[in-house]
Amino acid sequence: MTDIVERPALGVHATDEATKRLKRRYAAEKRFRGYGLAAILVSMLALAVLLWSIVSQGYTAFTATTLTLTVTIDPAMADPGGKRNPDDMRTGDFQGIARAGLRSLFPDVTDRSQTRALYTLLSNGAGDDIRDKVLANPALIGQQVTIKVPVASDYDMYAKGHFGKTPKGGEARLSPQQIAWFETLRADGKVHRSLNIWFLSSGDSRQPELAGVGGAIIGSFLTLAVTLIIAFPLGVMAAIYLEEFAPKNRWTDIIEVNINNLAAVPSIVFGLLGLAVFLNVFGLPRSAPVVGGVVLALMSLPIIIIASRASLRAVPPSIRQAALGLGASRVQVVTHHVLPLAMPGILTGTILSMAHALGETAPLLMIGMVAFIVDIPQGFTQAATVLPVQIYLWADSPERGFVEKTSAAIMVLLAFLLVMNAIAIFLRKKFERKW
Amino acid sequence: MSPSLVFLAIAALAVFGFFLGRRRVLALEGTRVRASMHSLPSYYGYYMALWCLAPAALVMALWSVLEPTVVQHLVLGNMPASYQAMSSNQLTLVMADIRNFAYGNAGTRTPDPAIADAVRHYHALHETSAIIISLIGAVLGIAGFAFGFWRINPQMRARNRVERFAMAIMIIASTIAVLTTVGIVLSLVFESLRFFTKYPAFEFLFGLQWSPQTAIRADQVGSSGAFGFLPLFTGSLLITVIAMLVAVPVGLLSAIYMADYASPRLRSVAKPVLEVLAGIPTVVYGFFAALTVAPFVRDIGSAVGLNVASESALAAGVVMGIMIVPFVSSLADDVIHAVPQSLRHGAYGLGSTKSETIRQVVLPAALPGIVAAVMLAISRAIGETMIVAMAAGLAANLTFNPLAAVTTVTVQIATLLVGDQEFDSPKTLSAFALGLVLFVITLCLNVIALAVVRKYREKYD
Amino acid sequence: MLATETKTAAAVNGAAKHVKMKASDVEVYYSEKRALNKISLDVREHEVTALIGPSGCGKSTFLRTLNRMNDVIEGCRVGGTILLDKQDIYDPSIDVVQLRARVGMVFQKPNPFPKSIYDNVAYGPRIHGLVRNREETDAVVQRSLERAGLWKEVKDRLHEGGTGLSGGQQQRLCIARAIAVDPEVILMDEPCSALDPIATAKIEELIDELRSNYTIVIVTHSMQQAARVSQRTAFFHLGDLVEVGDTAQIFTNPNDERTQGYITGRFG
Amino acid sequence: MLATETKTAAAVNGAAKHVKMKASDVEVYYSEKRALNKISLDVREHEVTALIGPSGCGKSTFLRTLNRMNDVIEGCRVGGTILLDKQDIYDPSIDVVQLRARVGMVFQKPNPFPKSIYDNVAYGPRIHGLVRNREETDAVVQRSLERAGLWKEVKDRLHEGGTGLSGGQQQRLCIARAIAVDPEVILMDEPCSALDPIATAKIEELIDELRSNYTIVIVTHSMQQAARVSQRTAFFHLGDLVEVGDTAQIFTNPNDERTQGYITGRFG
Amino acid sequence: FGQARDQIRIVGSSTVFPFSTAVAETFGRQGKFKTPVVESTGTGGGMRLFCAGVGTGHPDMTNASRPMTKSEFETCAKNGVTDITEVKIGFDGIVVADKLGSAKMNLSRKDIYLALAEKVPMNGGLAENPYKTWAQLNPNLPNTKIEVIGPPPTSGTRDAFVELVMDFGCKDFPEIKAITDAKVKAQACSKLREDGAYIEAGENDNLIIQKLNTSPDALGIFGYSFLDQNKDKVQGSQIEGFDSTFDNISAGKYPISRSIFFYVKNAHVGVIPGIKEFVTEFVSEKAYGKEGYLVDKGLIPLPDAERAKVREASVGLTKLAM
Ligand SMILES: Nc1ncnc2c1ncn2[C@@H]1O[C@H](COP(=O)(O)OP(=O)(O)OP(=O)(O)O)[C@@H](O)[C@H]1O
Ligand SMILES: Nc1ncnc2c1ncn2[C@@H]1O[C@H](COP(=O)(O)OP(=O)(O)OP(=O)(O)O)[C@@H](O)[C@H]1O
Ligand SMILES: [Mg+2]
Ligand SMILES: [Mg+2]
Ligand SMILES: O=P([O-])([O-])[O-]
Repeated sequence: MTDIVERPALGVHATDEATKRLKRRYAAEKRFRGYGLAAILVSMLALAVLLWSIVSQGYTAFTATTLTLTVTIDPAMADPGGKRNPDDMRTGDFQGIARAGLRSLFPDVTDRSQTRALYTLLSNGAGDDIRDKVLANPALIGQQVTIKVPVASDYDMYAKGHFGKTPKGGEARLSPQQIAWFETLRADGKVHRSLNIWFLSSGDSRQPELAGVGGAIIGSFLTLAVTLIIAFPLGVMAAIYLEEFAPKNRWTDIIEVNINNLAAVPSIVFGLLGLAVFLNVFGLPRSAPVVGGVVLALMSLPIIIIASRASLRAVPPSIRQAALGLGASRVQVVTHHVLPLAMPGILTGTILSMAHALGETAPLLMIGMVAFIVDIPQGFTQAATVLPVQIYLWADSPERGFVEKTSAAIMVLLAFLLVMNAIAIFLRKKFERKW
Repeated sequence: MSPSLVFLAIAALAVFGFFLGRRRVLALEGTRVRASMHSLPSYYGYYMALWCLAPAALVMALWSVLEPTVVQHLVLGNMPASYQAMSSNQLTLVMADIRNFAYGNAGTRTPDPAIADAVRHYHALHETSAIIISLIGAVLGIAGFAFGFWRINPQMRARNRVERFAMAIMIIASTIAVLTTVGIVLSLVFESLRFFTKYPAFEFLFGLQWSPQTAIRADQVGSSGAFGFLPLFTGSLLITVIAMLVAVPVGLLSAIYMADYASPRLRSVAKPVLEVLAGIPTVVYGFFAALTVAPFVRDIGSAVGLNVASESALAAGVVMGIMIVPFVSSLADDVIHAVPQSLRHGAYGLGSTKSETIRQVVLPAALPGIVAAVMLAISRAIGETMIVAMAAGLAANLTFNPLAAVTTVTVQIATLLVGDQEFDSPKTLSAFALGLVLFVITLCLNVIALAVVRKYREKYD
Repeated sequence: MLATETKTAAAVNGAAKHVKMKASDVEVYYSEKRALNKISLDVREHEVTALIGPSGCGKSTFLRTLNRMNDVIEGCRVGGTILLDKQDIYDPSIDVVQLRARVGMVFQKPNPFPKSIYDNVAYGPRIHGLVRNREETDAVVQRSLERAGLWKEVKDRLHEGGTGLSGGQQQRLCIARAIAVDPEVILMDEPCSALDPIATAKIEELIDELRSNYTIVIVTHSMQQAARVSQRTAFFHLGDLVEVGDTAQIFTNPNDERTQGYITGRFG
Repeated sequence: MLATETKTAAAVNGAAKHVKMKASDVEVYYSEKRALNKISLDVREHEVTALIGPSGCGKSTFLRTLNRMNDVIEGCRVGGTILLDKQDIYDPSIDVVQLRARVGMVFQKPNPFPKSIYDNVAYGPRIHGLVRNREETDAVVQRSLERAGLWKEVKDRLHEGGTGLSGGQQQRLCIARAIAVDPEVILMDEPCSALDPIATAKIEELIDELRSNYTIVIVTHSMQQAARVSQRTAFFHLGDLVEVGDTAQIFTNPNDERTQGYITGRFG
Repeated sequence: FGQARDQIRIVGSSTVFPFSTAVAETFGRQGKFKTPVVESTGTGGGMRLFCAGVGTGHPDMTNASRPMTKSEFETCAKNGVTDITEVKIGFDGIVVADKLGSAKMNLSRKDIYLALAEKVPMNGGLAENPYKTWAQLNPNLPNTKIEVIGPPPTSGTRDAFVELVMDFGCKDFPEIKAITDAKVKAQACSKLREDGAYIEAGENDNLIIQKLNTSPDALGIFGYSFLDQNKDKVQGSQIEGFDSTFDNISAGKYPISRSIFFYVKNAHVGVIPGIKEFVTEFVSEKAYGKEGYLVDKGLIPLPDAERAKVREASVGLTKLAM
């Protein structure tokens, strides 16, 4: 007996041909899986590159170079009025006091142009720091004070090694003499690198070493609070209405197309709308977070609606029928069953739209939020700017010190984004369910 | 009595009303279990809370919107005749002055007598208004409370009423989306019409050259400029297509991998991480595209002997594609995740590989959601400005060559609106026309997309 | 008219019952396709009415018209009138929610919510305010699960997901869920299709028990079951209601030869 | 070689059959919960093996172990070995896809794909390359639907969605879909639960017809059905395989009193 | 209707923005008034907002990188903005620069015109610009590809560039002189080529500088302050023999420079707190003087005599007439 005769007939799935095909199918499977993984890796890689370029340029902005100066608070300079009147003292020449303090360290520098060159070492903020100190304690006038003051941005950049070798024919930002002075101070232990807290707490400034994102953080917070409060409930409610309640007819088709189309409207056009409606018709103030928030909310609305509708639609009809069959009202069906099951998608839409809103500048241009604003906003109607605008403005500034500030501000923005999304991401995870 | 305090009080009353309504209906009902009570007790609570809160809140909100105008009217109307003659714009200044004095923002200046009177008047009116509105709010709140209380009985269809209220709110929410469209069309249409009186619509729509180098000032003789829409449109199209060629495969494959292959751990990390891509400000992408990708493309191009512009559609498109990956990946992941497991099991049971299951069963089932995600991504690509402006330039070339510099409709709208402008010059007005035409075109695309989705929409379960 | 006829017949033999639901000339279309042709049928109170007929003949469709579950199916249109206690349930003034609370339904395909077993059963009583506190809810859940014959199997896993049950368990869960709401009329679409004989017997017992207080309409493919539990049987065929009458009569002495053919298993 | 052996054995006593699938000490856990305890069972070629037992006893679970559908259920672990033609199907080297093509399955809850009826049936043959062109596909689709007794009802709406069918139609569609792939072993989880007697008869006929070429394992709640279609019957109870034997023997002369109790409908 | 407003609002030119903001900051730091809010809207956009009317909803000042035009003045007047003070604050040089390390070019305005115009004079007529390299149009220039990255048509810098370079560079050609129609003439002079030799970059000048770093042959056009900050990366080309240095520009020797301004709405003075003080700060010697802090920001100050005159006129809020 030979096997060939006796072997039971093979099924169609065990033939050689089938095995060969199977091999091909497996290869396809592997490829497909590989594509998926590759896709994720590509995006992650892109993200990593971007983050690397941002962080490597920006991390130095979180430290600042300071100089320890011993200054004499000359009454004539600090209090020109002589009456210890704070209003008068504000106009005192405190920068001059700081300069005198610096001069005293280099007694041999006498030439006028030399002194000018030396003074560039001090930031404008030096005088402000001394002023604050004196205003807080007028008794200091006439005394000697040792104080840490910021150095000017160019020296800060130099200390952090941001000025590479200047190519031949170029002109270095600092002269050899200036560098020599700075090195002397450094050798004397008067120069420090310390954590730059005011970068997170203070408002914008023309001086890179004094500029901070505090105002922008508050501004972004106020603006996005308005955006979220408006866009999320409105978007979800509109999506629920359109997907679950609205009769399916021509009208709702028109509305659907309309909303999809709104998503494609360039964001700057929303700015135009905000300008026309909120500033010109309602007379709301320019540069105000409420207006910015509303404009961004209108811009985010279609994203939230579209994402929400897509995920509402993905909830199997049998779940609705089960609840309806038990005598739940349609509103109850939605709130008890459909909405929780659609929540992950809704939150995704919210995350994406808020990320978009957080990074958007164009519509804000139209309503005056792209502006130089130093004072930290105290409320929804005060002039404010937001993080991306700050980034945009700094990226466009001539001063070299803003390069690292720009990247650092981006880091702050991303941190803001992560904090903002953390809750949504957590909730999304919680609501996720298989059925 | 401050209106906001009154409002808080009414809100507190509403909360109380909720509990009271619930208690009352239960009391009226006695101990019987649902013999006749129409709705759940808490619906009666909501009913009362709504009656208490909604009318009062509405009226108070309306008042707080109208109050400044009314007060201003009264204050100014009471001022000397010399002020009455002023233009309304000047009056706003006077009013600002009054307010600055009223709130002590005016520094050390002393007001002139008329203003000082007005400031006093202003203060008085302000106080009266606060009292009036507080009273109205309180009365409405209490009246609503009483009315709700009186209306409650177990037979009343409280749930239906509360749900009808919820429905009304939802309809209002949907209306806002529609109103936004109306607002956008209105804010574009008038200026566009003015543009078309200065520049023929036909030439605009079908012109092959875009070169808005016109005189921006009337007293400056300049070139006439050409406003042909087509090169911008092809530019938008080209860049969007490139971006989609990156974003759709990468996004969709990522979504599939996350939803069906990756471990829950990986998925819960990868998804938020990819979403960071959507939050990086576009300036950053712009620099990345212009300074990293564009030179890279150019170098590769010249290495293989191609003449690549230092600014290319390819660089901008690819980077934009990366930016919108999360739009596709996260939204698609959600809908893929939501496809019932029984469908997957059905396919596995027939001997499908995972990828076959995904491609032939899961994706078709998730199609409407995926299309929605892709449409969103396309929308985002069409609307993007900064990356293109920085990496693909502003030169309007009529070309489909991805290695050439192009510009897009959106970029031109933005540069025209934020750049130097002149009232009534076709150059500035053309931005509105661009916006309007873009609006119409995307509208057509969306109509088509809707029809397609309708056709291929498959229902599961 | 058929309904009247039957009524009279019933009156004659001394068993006249109140008509709980009365369908007259009910037609159903799915998009353009007609699935039911002018059905008129009385559902009597405190009786079990069985709907039988070959697969695809419109039993489920008819059942769904009785509590307007067809409303939620896209493209489905219903004509004719259906009265519940003399009230037209397709009248615009009717409150569908209340209707469905009064006319409960068990679906052909078990469809538990993706929630715990407990919450599945407790859902209905909660939204209808039948329970006021945790104890009452516990009691209702336990009682419903017991009546559906599921309590023993699940009492230790009440807080696990309802979708992790076996097919038959899911079906019983859905029955428990439906009876927990205490409806006046219960529509059951093949409630025992996934059940073993013992569980089936248990459900049939339940149906018999429920009958004294409620009205029941049941779709079944098992002639035996129809014969066992129902007092009246309606035979559907290709969208028509061929015949309706007392169960005993239908099974012993059908008027229509199609009925005859079906119950004797002669055609298909 | 086994094949040779069996053949010889079969030749000798005329009844011994080749063992197509052999389960030894199969255990299944859902998370921590044990659902099956050490089941050992032979499934013989060209025979119908019926699995019976009360709802929730583990029939579906066991059925799913035979083509590793348990793999895709979260938290489900399987122990023991199962051989298909002497090959351990839980061996890491085994190809699950091929396994499932060879061991097809009809699920307890009908789960048509959200595609047209035609594409539902054509799906399997297409992915396995059993058809090369439109005509062949048409032929396979028609033949499968005919065998499942659905052709007449759906031949005019082949390109409408499969989810718009009635419950019983969906079930038959799923049967058609499974047999279209031409598997060696077919696992059917209550294939007739939603079917009327005539359609049931049709499916039973089909099973009998398929038996000559294939091997069939069927879960059923109907003793009658088990008796009618199967050659061997296995009785499950609370996760145990209580008894397995020739159908005739099990139904007439069971060894275990639990079996006895079940088939006579005495316990539950 | 108007809000209460106690903060100065400034709009206008992006060129003046760095200076205006520097003054605003210093002004704010003194602590008496809130720091003014400065928006960068471009000169034209600023004029549009500024001239829209009097009242708290409208800005108090606008910055401009060119003088207010007659039509703008008229629009202002039409909207009730009749009392305006013009303050000239200094000069801004426009530089043509390339990457450090390439051979420094010495360009004339004529060269630039020939390199960048869409149509150039040739054989008695105008022809499509044929020049691909600098050497083709002037043998003294290097034989490198013409590639110039500059501002888009919507920018004020571009306007100034056209006016100061192109219009000047073209005027001596006989073919141009022969054109009588002013419009055609203007078109011939000011239209820039669109075949890729002139690359319109966005408004971001830092980007231009960084792009120069990646393409050694390219030239970039941007404001002097950016050159000042990036002298370790790029070098300014000579124009007609003059380097783009501070001294050359302020002495008026370097030919491509323009005056920059701001405008004050006098009706707001006294209502919005601090306007007068702000103007005073701006025109103080320590701000816009020769050694003032604005010079550090890249401002080219006015000559001493003119500064004094401007200071006097602006502190007195002299009304602009046109
Ligand atoms: N996915 C799951 N997760 C947890 N437990 C499960 C899961 N599937 C089934 N079980 C449990 O395992 C046991 C056996 O289930 P199985 O589905 O095998 O029963 P069955 O015999 O098919 O019952 P039926 O006749 O009701 O379909 C039951 O107690 C069931 O609740
Ligand atoms: N949603 C739907 N869309 C289109 N046709 C449908 C839909 N539901 C049912 N049908 C069709 O209507 C007819 C009646 O269906 P129905 O579900 O009422 O049958 P049934 O009697 O319940 O059958 P079964 O016993 O198989 O469940 C069938 O031909 C079916 O295909
Ligand atoms: Mg049915
Ligand atoms: Mg089962
Ligand atoms: O902002 P501009 O100076 O270019 O008008």
